[in-house]
Amino acid sequence: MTLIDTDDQRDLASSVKRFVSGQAPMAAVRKTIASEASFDPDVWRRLSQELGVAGLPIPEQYGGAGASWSDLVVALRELGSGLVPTPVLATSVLATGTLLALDDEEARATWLPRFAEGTAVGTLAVSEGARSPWAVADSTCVVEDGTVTGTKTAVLNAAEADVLLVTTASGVVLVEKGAPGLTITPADALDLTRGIATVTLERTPGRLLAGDAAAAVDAVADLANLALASEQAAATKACLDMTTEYAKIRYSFGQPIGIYQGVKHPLADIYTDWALTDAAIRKASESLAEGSETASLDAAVARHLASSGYVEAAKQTMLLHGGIGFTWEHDAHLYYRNAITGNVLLGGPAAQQDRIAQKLGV
Amino acid sequence: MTLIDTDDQRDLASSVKRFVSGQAPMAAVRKTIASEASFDPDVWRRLSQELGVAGLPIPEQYGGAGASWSDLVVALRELGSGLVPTPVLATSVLATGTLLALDDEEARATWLPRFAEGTAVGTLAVSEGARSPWAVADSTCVVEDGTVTGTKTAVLNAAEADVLLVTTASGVVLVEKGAPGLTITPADALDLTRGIATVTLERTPGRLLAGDAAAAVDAVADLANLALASEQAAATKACLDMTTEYAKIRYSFGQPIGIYQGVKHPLADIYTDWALTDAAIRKASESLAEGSETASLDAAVARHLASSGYVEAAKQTMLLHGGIGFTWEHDAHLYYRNAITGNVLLGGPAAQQDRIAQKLGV
Amino acid sequence: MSTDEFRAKALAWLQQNAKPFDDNEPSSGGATIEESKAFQKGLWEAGLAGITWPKEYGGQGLGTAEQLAFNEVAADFRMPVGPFVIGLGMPAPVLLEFGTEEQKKRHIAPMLRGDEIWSQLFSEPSGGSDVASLQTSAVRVEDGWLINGQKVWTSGAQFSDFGAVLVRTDPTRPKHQGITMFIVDLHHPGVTVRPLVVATGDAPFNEVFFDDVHVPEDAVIGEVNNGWAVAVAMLRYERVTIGTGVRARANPLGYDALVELVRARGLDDDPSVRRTLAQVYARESAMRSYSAVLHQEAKAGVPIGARGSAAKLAGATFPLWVSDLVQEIFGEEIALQTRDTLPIARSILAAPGGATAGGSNEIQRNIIAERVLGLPKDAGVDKNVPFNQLKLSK
Amino acid sequence: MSTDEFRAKALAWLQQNAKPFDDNEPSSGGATIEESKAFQKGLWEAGLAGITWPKEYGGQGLGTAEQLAFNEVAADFRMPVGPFVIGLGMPAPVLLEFGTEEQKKRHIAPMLRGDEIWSQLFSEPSGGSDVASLQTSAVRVEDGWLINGQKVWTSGAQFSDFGAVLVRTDPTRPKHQGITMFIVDLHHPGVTVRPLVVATGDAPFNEVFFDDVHVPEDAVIGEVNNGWAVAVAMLRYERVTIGTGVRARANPLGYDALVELVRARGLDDDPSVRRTLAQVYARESAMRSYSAVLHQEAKAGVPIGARGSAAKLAGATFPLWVSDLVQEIFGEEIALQTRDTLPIARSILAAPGGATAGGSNEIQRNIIAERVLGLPKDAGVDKNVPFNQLKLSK
Repeated sequence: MTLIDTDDQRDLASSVKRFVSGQAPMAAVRKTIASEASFDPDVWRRLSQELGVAGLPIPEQYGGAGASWSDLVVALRELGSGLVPTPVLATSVLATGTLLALDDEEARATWLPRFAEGTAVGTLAVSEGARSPWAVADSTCVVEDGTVTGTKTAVLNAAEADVLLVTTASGVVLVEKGAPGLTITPADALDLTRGIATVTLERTPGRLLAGDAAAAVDAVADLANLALASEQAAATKACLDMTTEYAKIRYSFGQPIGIYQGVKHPLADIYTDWALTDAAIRKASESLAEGSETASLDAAVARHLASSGYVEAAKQTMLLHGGIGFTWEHDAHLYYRNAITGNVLLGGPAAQQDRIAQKLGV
Repeated sequence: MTLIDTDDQRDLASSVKRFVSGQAPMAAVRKTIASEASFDPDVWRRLSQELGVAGLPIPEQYGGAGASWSDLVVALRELGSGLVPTPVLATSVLATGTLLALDDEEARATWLPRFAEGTAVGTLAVSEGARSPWAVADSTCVVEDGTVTGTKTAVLNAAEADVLLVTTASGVVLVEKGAPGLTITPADALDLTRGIATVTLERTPGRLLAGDAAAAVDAVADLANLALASEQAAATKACLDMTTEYAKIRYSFGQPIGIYQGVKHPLADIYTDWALTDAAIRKASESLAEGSETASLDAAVARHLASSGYVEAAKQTMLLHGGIGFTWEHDAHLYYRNAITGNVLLGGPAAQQDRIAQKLGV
Repeated sequence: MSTDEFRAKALAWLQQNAKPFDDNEPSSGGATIEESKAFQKGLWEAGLAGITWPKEYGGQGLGTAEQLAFNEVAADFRMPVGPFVIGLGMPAPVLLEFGTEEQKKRHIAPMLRGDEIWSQLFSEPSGGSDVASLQTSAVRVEDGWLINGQKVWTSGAQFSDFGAVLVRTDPTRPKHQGITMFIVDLHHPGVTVRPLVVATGDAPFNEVFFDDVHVPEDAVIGEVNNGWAVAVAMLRYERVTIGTGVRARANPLGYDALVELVRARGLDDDPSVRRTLAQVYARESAMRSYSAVLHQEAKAGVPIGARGSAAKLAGATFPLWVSDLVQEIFGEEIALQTRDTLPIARSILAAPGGATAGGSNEIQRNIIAERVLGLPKDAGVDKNVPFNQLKLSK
Repeated sequence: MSTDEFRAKALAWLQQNAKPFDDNEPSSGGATIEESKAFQKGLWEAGLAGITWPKEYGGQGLGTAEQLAFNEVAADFRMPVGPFVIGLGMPAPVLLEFGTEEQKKRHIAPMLRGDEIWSQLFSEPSGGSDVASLQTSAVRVEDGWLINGQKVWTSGAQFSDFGAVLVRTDPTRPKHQGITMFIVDLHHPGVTVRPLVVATGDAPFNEVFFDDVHVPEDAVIGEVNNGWAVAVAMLRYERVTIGTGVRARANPLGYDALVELVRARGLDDDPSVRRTLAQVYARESAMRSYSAVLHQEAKAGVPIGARGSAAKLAGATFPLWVSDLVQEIFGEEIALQTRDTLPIARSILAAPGGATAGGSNEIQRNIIAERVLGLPKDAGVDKNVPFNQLKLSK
């Protein structure tokens, strides 16, 4: 099991990094935030077409790169570090992961090529509230006469999605954009870099997909955990770097604040937690790529550590920047908003711990 | 509601403080620890007879001082600060509190005068394991034909007790020292300053006392919470003072370690938590003395804060003393052992939080 | 008039002129500046403003007993005096302590009467907790001084008439020794007030820019280059102001608000949620008890010293701690900012700012360690160096 | 011999001479010193000791590949080499790096053969993490030096033959510049070794007193007054030694041990206990992954630098954190120290000592902040002051 990036992964990372600093730096992110859109379609199209990010986990037969999930993890690291708003989590992880884990060739053949080229956005509508973030067997969404009725919360990029995969007690239903009875209500999301919406379906036509929905969603939960963890750990590092740099140039009482142990020690703790988290993500990434039997466990561990560590790091970033870190102009709050959202999305802290315990067989 | 010591309480505090530094300083405590006994009977007798500590909460008609529980709290503060091994918690809080809350005049008349003069040790045998620390209605101890059968854990000063009040599903049973079928097995206690034992009763003769056992034990739980909290907060302050003094005289890299924020800040946090806890204890003490309807809640709050704060303070005391704090010779480990024991005795952290929630009516 | 009579008078006036406090209403009031001014004027006319201050400057010349009686009675009313809290809480007592006879005559009564609103302008972008490193400068000109520079985190500057502004008047002296406090007319054309948007999206503070702002010689409070002593006095008053608690119900991260939402969701059956609530209640309750202890000690003449910093630290870390707990309890609802959870999310975002206002947590910890516990002070590298030779933030 | 052949040889010898590792047995071995010496001699005779060290000093003169092959194979065996870990791990490589030809000839081979046991004596009671403030002194006498003073926290001194002792040889120079490292015969009558009882009641370390201990001129390792450089090199070797993990099952505060006790009590039904275990597992697992990452990076030639301090800090804070959690899980059982919970209680008591050994958590945090993150170093007040003018602990 190799826990350090391959040469190819290093190349991929630097391409994405270059792209982010050139095409989606924080100034551009703020422009997107100020706009109506939840991401810049041009950025997403170019990320997909020029760098092939969207298609990394999509098999070649469907127009993707046929790379491994650990390659996508590398790309997510760079995107997460810069808080780049994209539908990568919704499309390339949740929707793609679901289609790959189910057994519906028609859906795969129709949608995966469009996902890969960045011309369609997909998402998974799974949550039914904080206590039921991965609702399948216990879903209250009902399938009847080729239609689906129910409500889904916290659906990523629902407003922009061309296709929604809706979990129900009968299985996963594919619903297309603009279908009758489909209402998408964008949330007043805390995170300014993610589009999140509530989706209600009222006898909305949809096609029940072939395959074991419960197993597919369980597999997608692993992918989501790993993907989120990768974004979060990278954003944690960005917070750490930003605060470290600030501590070197900000003077207080005649010295850079980074000389004081009151600043040094929390930063050292954040570094240490980040280093452990980064290692856990590498482990999980390899476990998933190798199909190891501890893959689910490792992914949940990575997510648990990444989510809680990021919240702490982002909070400390605000605090250690003092007043400046509390201004709208400073990026600290963008990270803190993103950190909290990532912590509670697709299963909050307790749900993550429960999943670890379940996968441990406790 | 007055939250600062009265003049009488200040006098009491300084008498006990003087007694502790003269008659039971740490050197004497270590002698007791090295002996077979779990406390020095002479110290206890003199504390009771010369200072009246044992009888503080005992009504005058039974030979006590008829003072309030808040006066005992003041005395416990000084004893707790010096880790003085005495049966005060067992006798003056648990046994006395139980007898006062029940309705058995004979038991009161027989035992309270002896408790007050320090010639008899009493205790309450209530716990049936970590998950059932206040077993009454759910007790597995059985009363039959004037005998009691069952097992009680973590009984304070059982080995020295002249009388044990044993909770059973039928009520509280009074068992005297040496009764047939009574077996007391001293625990290899983590805390070197408390005698703790497991008590097994095998058809042991005992008298079922009159009064509502469940209500009495609930009332005693409040007293125990307040008493333990008072000892713990005082010991916390002792740890803080000890570490602060050390930080002033211990030099590292040419400066006293107390100049480094890595030492200053944890000590400031301990001070802050202690200050809040001390205030909470004062509030609980007054609530109990006034019979306020929030008395149970306030006592549980005080205990919860005191227990967790003491564990942290004692741990930091060991850590901030470096290698020296890890030696047997240093007192830090005596406090840490006492802190952990107080944290888990008579209901651990979760039980304390559950009690707060229950009393809040959540 | 006896204290009891005074209390009765105050109660009668408040019942007539103020709305009783309602725990279930948001605390932010919503009175206009004009309404506030009118209310303050009424208070003064009723003999309820400047209770302990000398009559010659517009005060009532009464004692602490009357002040405490008023505080007690007033606690039950919502008084729209927000715009005056800073002026009467900080510059006014400082003027009484350090001001010239003329300054006191000129300003105290108008403040009490609601005619003058004041701000305090100390903080600068490059300063943070190190207030004395301020760079806004005043140079001597004919007939006074010319001020240039920038202040930040100024509350109420947008509707203030005057500011107590801390300025560097001699950069060749060590940092604490070249500072002067001025009274500045904020309506001066060289003063620009700009709202400062914070993490929550609100703009509760301002940035204030000084561009060749001329002030006369008699605008100095205290002495030239002795402004730090004046500022320290004012910060002491500030700490008293900050220490005054907000009602629990008003805090979305407090127990009362949380338990209501927990019950509405039926989460009160969940043992871990119950335990979390218990912990929140315990700490919040202890914070209240500690405030009460300090109050009673102050009344009893026990010096509080720097122990207020422990209350400040506890108050600042509390919402930061609860911020994590509510994510566990309410999960994705926090991220969605529903009607119920929006106040929580905003409080989470505001918590780091609250921790920073009035000195960071690190500064509070230093104060507790040094002044309460008596640990040695860091020698410091900037005490005796001329200011213009110090390293400063850009 | 190819690496594979070497691996096969090592495996064959170990299968013959060592017991396989059993996760369910306590790790503390229990071999006598004589058994350890015999085992070490056997290892050497089989060509498995000093694998990468020069043949001329008794080593095998092989490469890293062979060393790694041996480590891999040996991980599955319980080898009673405890008494030699320090000597071969620290003084021996330091002698190879800094020693004279004679010193190497005299000591390396006997260590490898199991004939000489060595200790490392740096720490002093007044020093703590500030090792360079050591006060044990050596003064020049005819034919050598006379050592007086006290060392502490010395492992294995009671059965050691030699010690690498750090001593102040010139108190008029700044602290780092007047230190020399000596080889001291611990059987010298002026050396007194006294067991040091720690918080748990065990005595895993010693205090060592030097009372007019004479050492010859050629007992100096490296150069006179250049001992700090030698010590830094040795501490670097120490960090490698400490980093080598103990098997998880052996740690009573680790997940494996805890889950067993939880199951035995049926507490695995309790959601909050399950969540606690999940957190413990997560952090422990991440610590293992981080070690693996550092290992793989080292193999790949990526410099580890001071990142080992993060592993040390995580390893030190882990049991301190779990100490609190087990009190919640097992309640009064911890205080009663039952057969099951005694190891937990002892580990709780040992955790602060473990955090202190090899540099306190505060020192590790400084190292991470300064050497990994590049934050500015505290100027320090003691760098250039003559040692005898410094303030020291009593």
